[in-house]
Amino acid sequence: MELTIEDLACARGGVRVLEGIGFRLGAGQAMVLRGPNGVGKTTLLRTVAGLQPAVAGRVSLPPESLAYAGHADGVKATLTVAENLQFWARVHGLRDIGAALMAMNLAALADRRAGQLSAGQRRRLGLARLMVTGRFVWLLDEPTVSLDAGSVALFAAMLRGHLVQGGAALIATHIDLGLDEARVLDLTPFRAVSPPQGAFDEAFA
Amino acid sequence: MELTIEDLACARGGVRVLEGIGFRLGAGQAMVLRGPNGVGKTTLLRTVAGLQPAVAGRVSLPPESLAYAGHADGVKATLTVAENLQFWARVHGLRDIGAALMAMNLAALADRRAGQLSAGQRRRLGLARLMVTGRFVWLLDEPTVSLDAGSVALFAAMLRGHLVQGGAALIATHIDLGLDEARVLDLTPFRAVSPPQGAFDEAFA
Amino acid sequence: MRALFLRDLALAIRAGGGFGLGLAFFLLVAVLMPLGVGPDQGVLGRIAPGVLWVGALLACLLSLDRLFALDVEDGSLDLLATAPLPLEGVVAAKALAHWVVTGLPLVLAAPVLGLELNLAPGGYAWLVVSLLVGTPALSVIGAFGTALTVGLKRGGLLMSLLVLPMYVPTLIFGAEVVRRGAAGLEFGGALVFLAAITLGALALLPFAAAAAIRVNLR
Amino acid sequence: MRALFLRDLALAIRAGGGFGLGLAFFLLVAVLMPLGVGPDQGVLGRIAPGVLWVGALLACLLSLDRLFALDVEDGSLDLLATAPLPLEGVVAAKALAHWVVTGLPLVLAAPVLGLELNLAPGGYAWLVVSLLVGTPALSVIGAFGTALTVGLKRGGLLMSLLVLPMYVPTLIFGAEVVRRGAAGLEFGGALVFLAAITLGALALLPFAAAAAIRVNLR
Amino acid sequence: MSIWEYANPKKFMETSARLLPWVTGFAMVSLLGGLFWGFFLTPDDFRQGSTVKIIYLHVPAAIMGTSAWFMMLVTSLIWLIRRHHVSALAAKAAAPVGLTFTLIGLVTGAIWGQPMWGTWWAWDPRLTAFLILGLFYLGYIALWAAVDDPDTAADLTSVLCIVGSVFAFLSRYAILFWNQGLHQGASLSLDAEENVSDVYAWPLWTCIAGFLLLFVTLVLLRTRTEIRARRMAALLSRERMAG
Amino acid sequence: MIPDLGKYAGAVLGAYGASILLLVLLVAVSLWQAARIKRALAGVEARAKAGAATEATDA
Ligand code: HEM
Ligand SMILES: Nc1ncnc2c1ncn2[C@@H]1O[C@H](COP(=O)(O)OP(=O)(O)OP(=O)(O)O)[C@@H](O)[C@H]1O
Ligand SMILES: Nc1ncnc2c1ncn2[C@@H]1O[C@H](COP(=O)(O)OP(=O)(O)OP(=O)(O)O)[C@@H](O)[C@H]1O
Ligand SMILES: [Mg+2]
Ligand SMILES: [Mg+2]
Repeated sequence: MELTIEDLACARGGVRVLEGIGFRLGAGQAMVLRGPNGVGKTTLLRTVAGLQPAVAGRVSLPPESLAYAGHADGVKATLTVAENLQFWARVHGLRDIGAALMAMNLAALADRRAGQLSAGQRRRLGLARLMVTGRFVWLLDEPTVSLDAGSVALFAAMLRGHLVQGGAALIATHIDLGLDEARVLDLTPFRAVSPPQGAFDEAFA
Repeated sequence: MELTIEDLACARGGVRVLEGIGFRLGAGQAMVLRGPNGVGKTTLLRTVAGLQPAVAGRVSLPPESLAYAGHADGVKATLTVAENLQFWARVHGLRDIGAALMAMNLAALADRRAGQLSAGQRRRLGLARLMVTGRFVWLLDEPTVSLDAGSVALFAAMLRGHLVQGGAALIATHIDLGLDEARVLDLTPFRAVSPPQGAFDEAFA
Repeated sequence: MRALFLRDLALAIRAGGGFGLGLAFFLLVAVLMPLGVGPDQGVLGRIAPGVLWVGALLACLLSLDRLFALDVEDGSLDLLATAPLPLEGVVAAKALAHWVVTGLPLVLAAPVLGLELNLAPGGYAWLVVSLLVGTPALSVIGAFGTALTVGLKRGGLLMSLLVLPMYVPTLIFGAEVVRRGAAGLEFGGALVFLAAITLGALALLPFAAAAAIRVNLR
Repeated sequence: MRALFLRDLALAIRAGGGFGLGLAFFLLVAVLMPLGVGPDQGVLGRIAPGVLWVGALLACLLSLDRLFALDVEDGSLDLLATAPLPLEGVVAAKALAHWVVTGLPLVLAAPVLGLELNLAPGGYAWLVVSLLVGTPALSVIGAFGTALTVGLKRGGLLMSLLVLPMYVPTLIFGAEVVRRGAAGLEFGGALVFLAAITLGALALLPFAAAAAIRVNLR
Repeated sequence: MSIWEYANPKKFMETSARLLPWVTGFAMVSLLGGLFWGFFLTPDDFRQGSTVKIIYLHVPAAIMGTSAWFMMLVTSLIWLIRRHHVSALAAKAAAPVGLTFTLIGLVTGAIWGQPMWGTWWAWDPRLTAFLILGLFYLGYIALWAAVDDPDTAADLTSVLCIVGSVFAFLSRYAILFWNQGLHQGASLSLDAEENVSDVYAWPLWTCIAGFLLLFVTLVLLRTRTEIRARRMAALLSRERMAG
Repeated sequence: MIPDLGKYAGAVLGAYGASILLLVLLVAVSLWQAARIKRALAGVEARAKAGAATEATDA
């Protein structure tokens, strides 16, 4: 159970944004991606998740082992909180959503329609979804947006539980999660250098 | 130029969430709204903005003097950054967008299509819009979501400039903006207590 | 208001050729009908006015779908509601932009499709006139229907259900003008009714639509 | 996959009566046509098969609109793409749910509308059969069209433009079956073609649609 | 005591509980009595034959189909202006009843048209407006069902109701503006010449009263249901807030 | 019992049949909904009362 990234380059909208990234993430490890807005954190996460192809380099990890959580939560407004979780649990072949509800303190909201949640409550639901995927590598893009301090702590606890069970996590964030054990990777040095101009085929990077 | 709120109660989805809120916000003042997820910050801001009616109490302020910035940015993906700003400037009867571009460090991105921005860049554009409204009271709902530390500082500087010019701001946020001069209002004590049960016409609270 | 109108035009054009698409759909409906009905020239010519008008109507309807929905999703409508424009003006500007992008091209393209459907020669001029007079009503009525359903996900179908009945009078009189025109009969009455419906809709519905939007923003 | 199918059904039903709306639209189109064409019973009866099929087609089309779009907007499709379901299965499940919500009610309601349009008595059975055989193709083809346009705002109209031509064969053969059935002619050939189109679409298009979605997610 | 006190849900529940048995009784008697009288005890018309018996269904149903919309218009306006919830709920409760009456009017009219006009449908202004009214009922019900927040739904449907009134008005009065239609003019006007003969008029009036009372009964019953449903939703959401 | 309806029997009986069917449906649905909601509300109210009672004893 290990995520290995070698000399990865990724592009967004046909333009190379990051290159030369390499690291490994073993069981029980977490890594925080940092860097100013627009450096390419989201792009990197989507590439690792396989949602977009890598321009160069390799991402290797066992098949069906990662769960992605992006800016959007994938929450259906007309289903209740419990139904939303149940759906994702079933898709991943699991049944039990009790632990996930407890972990993000959603038990009281279980029968509420997701459309009637506040921004932070909705985000908690999005994060609880990770628990019902049964996947080992979590890719998280700014997971704590809209969360209050208490919920951030809940999330950190959930994440620690995941790591203790042999999981791994790759997290892009601008704020401090209070995860001291996590390694930090600043993406600024991996910015793609703009290719020399003039050559015609460069346009097709 | 003063925003006065008296004994305000607001509801969401037909259920009262907050009540008994009262404060005044004069020129040059800022107030930060705090409280756990779901306490009703967004609801309060929308009520003050006039987007939903107050259940009880009064909001008084001079007409056409506030600008609202919610969770969504109102940014059109197919227009460029400059076009987006220009549109809002025209709607508010202004012309110049240079200052706004400078304030949020968007000059380099001015000709980029807004759909090609990263989450944080997009948010910067959403905030720059406030500068072209020419309004005095800013209502901001979690303005710094997705912003990196540098951009948060930019935003704080822009906000200070606004206050110095006699503006005011009401800000819901979970993180520290570094605005020491701002008053803080915790909404937790204003949670609506459930009304007494029994009488049949209470059904329509 | 002018800014809003221009922005909506720009958006429609950039989002993959707004102009072309309404038109193309009109064309498709006009082509599908004979395919479904079979290639009998006499029958075709007789149903041509109706088919053309139904096509125009559906083309309008489909493109209306997201007249306000996109602005709600990305928060623009909240911001417009707090902007110094009256919401009635917003509705009017958006409906006008919709008409320019959808209705106007239909008017211009209609004669070609008339040919394709074997419309009687006398009908062409009146086809254009009736569309010119009638399509603005379609845009405004549509704006009202969209305003009613703006908060709802998958509101598209509900919107159609609300809007189509309101389109019926325009359809009846529009097709009547063309049919009578094509047959060389007197049709002043129908044309007057058509114009009256359009004027009435233009005068009243922006207010109803603005009211509905205010309710839906809550 | 079953979970996805059930979820889509639940979503369609909760979003304000998904079942009813597709149907209502079918009804509306079938009502509008005679309005536009005028009240000549003979002409109506002759064009009834075509009109009914075009109505079914448009009802499908309108409700297709946001088959994947909602899932893209709220990020569900990203998540489904990384889930252990094959994307082809996702497409198939969603198309099936769409058919149950839209196609099936059309099949059941068609006879009533046939009555309303003055269809010849012999045609009813074959109207139902042809819709039953043909509408699954409409859902799958539609799923493919939506998959192609899924990333685009205002993709609805473009989608219609892409999908309608692919609907043409189904329309032609479907209407042909009804017309010949109503006239008491032999129609086995048309029915076989109709079935062949449906089977072909069911077998191939989920793969094409999944490929298109993968590209659009980038 | 002001009349508006009846708009208080509690007061309304009390009053309607007392009224309901009486109205139900009168409705049953007049409806069944009127239909029996009309169907069994009146002679055939010399021109229309036995089809004249359809009048006892068609005319009351058509009249109540449009009247129900006017009633909804009034209650919607009361809701918009004075924000009495019961008023909005009464409009919601009336819609399915009005839709059913409209459907009966359409169906019986169509069946009647076949022998009388030689066609079961014509695009005459009154018929068209009536059909559109039926579609408006559908849209109105669908809109209520589609919106979550009850007050929002009430506001939106009220706006729709106002717009739809144009067609209810045309169903009833189009006959005054257009004369080219196939459809009957006012046959029950007080102006004696156009009047149907007394043999038919009395049972017809009884049937109209029967349909009206049935409408009142059903609207009262359904409004009570809506109020209860609304109270239940409020209690449930309160439970959630406490828990 | 049934009067002689002549050649229009089908039309007249059809009209009466269809109308009565629709009316019966409407009445049945209304009564059924009324009963269902009444029962459900009674349940919720009982729960609410029980909740209020325990709260009172707690205090
Ligand atoms: C589909 C066919 C028909 C429809 C939709 C229809 C609809 C209507 C409507 C909307 C009204 C007016 C209700 C009001 O006052 O608000 C009405 C009344 C009436 N209809 Fe029909 N009708 C149809 C066919 C017929 C036929 C075939 C006859 C008789 C030959 C007929 C006889 C009458 C009469 C006598 C009245 C009462 C007129 C008055 O007092 O204003 N209808 N119908
Ligand atoms: N449509 C709705 N129907 C019913 N209740 C709702 C609805 N929308 C929100 N709520 C509830 O209203 C309360 C207030 O929500 P609001 O969005 O104002 O909270 P908030 O303070 O902004 O929270 P956050 O920090 O998470 O953004 C929450 O408890 C929420 O669950
Ligand atoms: N569709 C696109 N076409 C071209 N460039 C794009 C597109 N989308 C994003 N970009 C650019 O690619 C770069 C990387 O974007 P990305 O979203 O990965 O940044 P990020 O590190 O996640 O930033 P943030 O912290 O703001 O979320 C940015 O500079 C952005 O402007
Ligand atoms: Mg990002
Ligand atoms: Mg909030």
